[in-house]
Amino acid sequence: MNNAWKNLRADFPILNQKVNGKPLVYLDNAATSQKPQCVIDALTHYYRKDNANVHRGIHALSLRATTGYESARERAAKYLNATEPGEIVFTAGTTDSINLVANAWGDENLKKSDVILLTEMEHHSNLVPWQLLARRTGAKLRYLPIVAGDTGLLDLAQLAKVLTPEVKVFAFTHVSNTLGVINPAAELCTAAKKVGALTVIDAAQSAGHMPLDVRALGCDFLAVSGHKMCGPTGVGLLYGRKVLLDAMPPYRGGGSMISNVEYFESKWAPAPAKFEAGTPNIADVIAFARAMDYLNDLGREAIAQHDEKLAALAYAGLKAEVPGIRILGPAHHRSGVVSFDLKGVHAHDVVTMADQEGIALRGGHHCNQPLMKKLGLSSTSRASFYLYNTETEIDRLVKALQKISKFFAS
Amino acid sequence: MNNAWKNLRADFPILNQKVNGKPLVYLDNAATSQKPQCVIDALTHYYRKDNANVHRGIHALSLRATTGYESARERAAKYLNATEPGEIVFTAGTTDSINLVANAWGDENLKKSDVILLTEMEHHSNLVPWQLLARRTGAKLRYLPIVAGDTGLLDLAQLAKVLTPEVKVFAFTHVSNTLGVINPAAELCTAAKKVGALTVIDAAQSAGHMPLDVRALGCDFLAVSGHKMCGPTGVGLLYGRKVLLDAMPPYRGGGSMISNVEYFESKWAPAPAKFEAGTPNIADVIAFARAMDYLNDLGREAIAQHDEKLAALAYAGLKAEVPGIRILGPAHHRSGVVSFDLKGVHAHDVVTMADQEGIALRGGHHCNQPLMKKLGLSSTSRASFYLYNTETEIDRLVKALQKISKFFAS
Amino acid sequence: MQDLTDLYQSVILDHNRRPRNYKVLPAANRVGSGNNPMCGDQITVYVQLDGDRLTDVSFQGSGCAISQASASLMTLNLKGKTVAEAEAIYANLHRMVTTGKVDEDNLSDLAALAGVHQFPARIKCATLSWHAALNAAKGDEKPVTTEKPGD
Amino acid sequence: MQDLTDLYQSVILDHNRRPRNYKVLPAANRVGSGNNPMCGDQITVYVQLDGDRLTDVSFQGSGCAISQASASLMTLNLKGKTVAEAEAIYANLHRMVTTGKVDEDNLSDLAALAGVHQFPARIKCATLSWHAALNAAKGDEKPVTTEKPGD
Ligand SMILES: Cc1ncc(COP(=O)(O)O)c(C=O)c1O
Ligand SMILES: Cc1ncc(COP(=O)(O)O)c(C=O)c1O
Repeated sequence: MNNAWKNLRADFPILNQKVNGKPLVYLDNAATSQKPQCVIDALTHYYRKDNANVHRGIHALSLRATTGYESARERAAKYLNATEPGEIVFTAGTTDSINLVANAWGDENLKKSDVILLTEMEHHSNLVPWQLLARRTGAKLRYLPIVAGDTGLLDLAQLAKVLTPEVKVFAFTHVSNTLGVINPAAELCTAAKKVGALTVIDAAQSAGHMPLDVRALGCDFLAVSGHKMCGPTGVGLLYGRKVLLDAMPPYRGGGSMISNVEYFESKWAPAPAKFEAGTPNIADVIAFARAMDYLNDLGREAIAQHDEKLAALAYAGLKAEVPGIRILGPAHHRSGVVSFDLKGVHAHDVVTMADQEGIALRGGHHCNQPLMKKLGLSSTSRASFYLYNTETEIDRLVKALQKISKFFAS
Repeated sequence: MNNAWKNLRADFPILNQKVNGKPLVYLDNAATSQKPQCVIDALTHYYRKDNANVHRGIHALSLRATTGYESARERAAKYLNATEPGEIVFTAGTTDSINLVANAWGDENLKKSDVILLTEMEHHSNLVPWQLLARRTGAKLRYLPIVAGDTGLLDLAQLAKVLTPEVKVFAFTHVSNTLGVINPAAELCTAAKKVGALTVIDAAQSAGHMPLDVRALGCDFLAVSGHKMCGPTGVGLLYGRKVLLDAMPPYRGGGSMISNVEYFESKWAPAPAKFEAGTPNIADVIAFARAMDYLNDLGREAIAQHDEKLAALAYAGLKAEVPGIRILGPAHHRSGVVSFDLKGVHAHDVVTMADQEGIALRGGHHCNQPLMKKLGLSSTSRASFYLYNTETEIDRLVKALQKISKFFAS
Repeated sequence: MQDLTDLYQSVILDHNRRPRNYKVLPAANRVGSGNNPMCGDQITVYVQLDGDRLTDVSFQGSGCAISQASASLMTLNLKGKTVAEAEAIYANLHRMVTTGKVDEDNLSDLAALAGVHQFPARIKCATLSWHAALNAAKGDEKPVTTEKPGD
Repeated sequence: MQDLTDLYQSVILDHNRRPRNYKVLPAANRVGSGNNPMCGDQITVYVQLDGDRLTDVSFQGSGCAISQASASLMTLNLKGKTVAEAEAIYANLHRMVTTGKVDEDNLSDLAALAGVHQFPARIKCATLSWHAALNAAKGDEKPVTTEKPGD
């Protein structure tokens, strides 16, 4: 871990507060991450110095805004090792990115006899858009199952059976927001390529947590949310291979995505502009790029190791110290997401009690309703870690859960 | 004008800077407005104190974020005099809002024999989504023309001829971003209602500039961008009458817009959640509401009067002092948008020269290509005013244009 | 965890552990259901309506201690009441869980839910079953969801 | 307006006012077009290609002074050149308008465009016609647009 890690908690002003009289322990990072002061500063600097609309202006502020916006695209392309900035489309987040693919690519390319392959652990954001697409086109949905039990690993033995030549697109999550499972994304992409299926990776839970290289992964599309990786809310991106983006029809209509408009027909701008209709989220895109710089400075491999270490500690601590706990996901090689069920205590009660201890957890179905049902649960409690969490905080988590389990057992 | 107007320029830190050695005169407000410090503070406060994902959380931060987010919806509903907060859908901006209607309402309700009525002065954002819808459904596009000449007023004498019973939706801009024309929105809504057509108002240029009451207007939908009314980039809203929103299918699929998800089918949440898939733009929504409060404090009637006064000054000054100028739009009762063509000087040259004087203008087609063509122009220069602009700045504009016209004439 | 004993009073813990009338009601002529899509709570309420009187009430479902206890307490409190009386009881409960004010004139075991008002996120949990029951009794068997504005 | 005289040198103003070779070229066997969708500039370039030599070049269109003058100067500079020579001239021009560095060994009237580098927003204006011409000469008659990454 390099110097950027020293005093890292001081970079996050929000952490310095008490909740219900106790120092805040923020363990709801899979829902959204906190923001370092440098990202907040990028926003205020933009609004205090440079704010103007982009692209269509040539006055000084507009040039600064445009330069900032396009520099963000270049940095995002580097962050993911894309071939060129033109492969980065800025969106409102992962959900928006996946809907973009399902709409612009999907409607044009899918027909009744085609199959959309998903996995059983998909977030609603990587599930509902494909259901809607299936309804529009008549294509069929199919699922790669998870193995029986609580590890939640994909059942790769089934892959050849479900990944048949009718599969035109295989959309899967890189990291599960409920199970903490890290899927073998490169392997899945290679398999998909063999049957001619495009791949869409939901990287909402991985983009801010580990090194990510779209060319090494070999994916066709990849969706990211800024707010889960130290960036602001309301911004994200879609990576798409340039030839695919070029061939796709537009997503939404409006300003900036056109090359020529007449009253009765229009021509589209080349990608990525074609997919960025209207005034973009300029300030947040610029701050999002600042967040990527921040993560690069810390080192993404170091972040991954930090997450994994905390997850292992939490897994072991909870298992050993909390009677009646059922922990989902694999014991090893997992991301910083630990979901669990406390026998006889509903997740909402767990979360409310933890909140009294200053600990922010999430309880519910985590936008994973079908997976919950499959696991025989209606909800779980979830602790999820990020770069500013500490071993002391894991201790407090384990102690709080001991207390909660005792309270309800008494 | 009340006390809030005193020292108002000090509320906008960005105005206190020099561009090319001259004090900045920001006259590109129709593209985007500047932000008062209170709006910037709303963002930093949120990220430094309250940031968490909304709705799905019950820990302290998540409750604060949710309360802030839903309070913004209530204030937005009041701002527009909607019947209830549930009529406000937060979007990424006007373009996103109009696409929402064209997609969710349009695909479900339009057929081949139907007509979509627009006006000849629509922004690409209120034109291209309808072209795409027409292509998908086979419905026909039709245009209410503007009168001949440069006033750009709608030719209301033609209204009865184009607003026939085949018209299922009439989408028009409240204020033109190129002509400065203020359309008689209530009158157009009444006429549309008579033939059973729904109305969609593009309020991008009016929502921050004048009192706006959706019930008095009698519209069915109304689209707004935050960034043009002192709010942050990346956020806007769609007002929709509740019965219409309730009946519409969803727009995008994902988290939060569902009530129940299974692997092969899902049920939708009620409006407005149904249209807000994924993590919303929480921080910007909260700051957007702060911007609305700010505008309310100044008084929206006072803002309208201020804009109109500056526009009248600019119109008269440019006409009197600048040889060879052709000013678009009506001479009176106009918004703070003044577009003009300087004979023999291309708009880009005008803007570059004005920028040397510290004056930010916009040059181009202003996302109004077909209108430009109709007026026999390929581009215009545009000065657009807002609450922080002053009479002195109008003087500087007029002087700069005298200079530019001289430079090119010499 | 002091405040928590306000929220999780022993009455609540007891009803959560041993919910009363947790069953299908064979004689039910009205069924209501409710869900909280954000956390996965689900509840089905069975009502035997005789004229405008709820002669019996039961429930089944899953949810947090507050929602389970509230549903359980509800079955006891609504049994035998007219629809109008049931609505009045709910109005009192709603006031109590949103303001914390207990109606001293109408004290009942429902007062155990007064602590909910300190936990705004949990108000929905306390009211879900009541919405489902009252809607069913009034003939609206559409599922209720906590996503509707207002609770 | 000092810097402006760098940008709008008299050569530029002159070519803007009286663009050379502003016409359709009847003998053209290649036509290229370009547009800048963000401001509405449009240009059509006519090339008469003989083997790999541009024996004549003309243009028509509308745009700012920079784009008009650049197109006009281009017609004079490319006439009679081979495609390879034309590309070399453009490479020099591109370097000049992006860096401001004038190639002293190859001075020409194109040096009047050197001031453009101080106005990054205007680089597109100076290069649009050249892209259209070179693409056409190389057989790619797809319209060029300034929206493509790189200029
Ligand atoms: C009249 C009008 N409609 C729509 C828009 C589009 O707004 P946005 O770019 O914020 O989506 C604009 C502004 O660009 C506008 O002026
Ligand atoms: C795996 C996964 N996919 C998609 C999403 C959706 O991201 P967003 O809500 O930012 O669009 C999330 C987060 O909620 C997630 O965890």
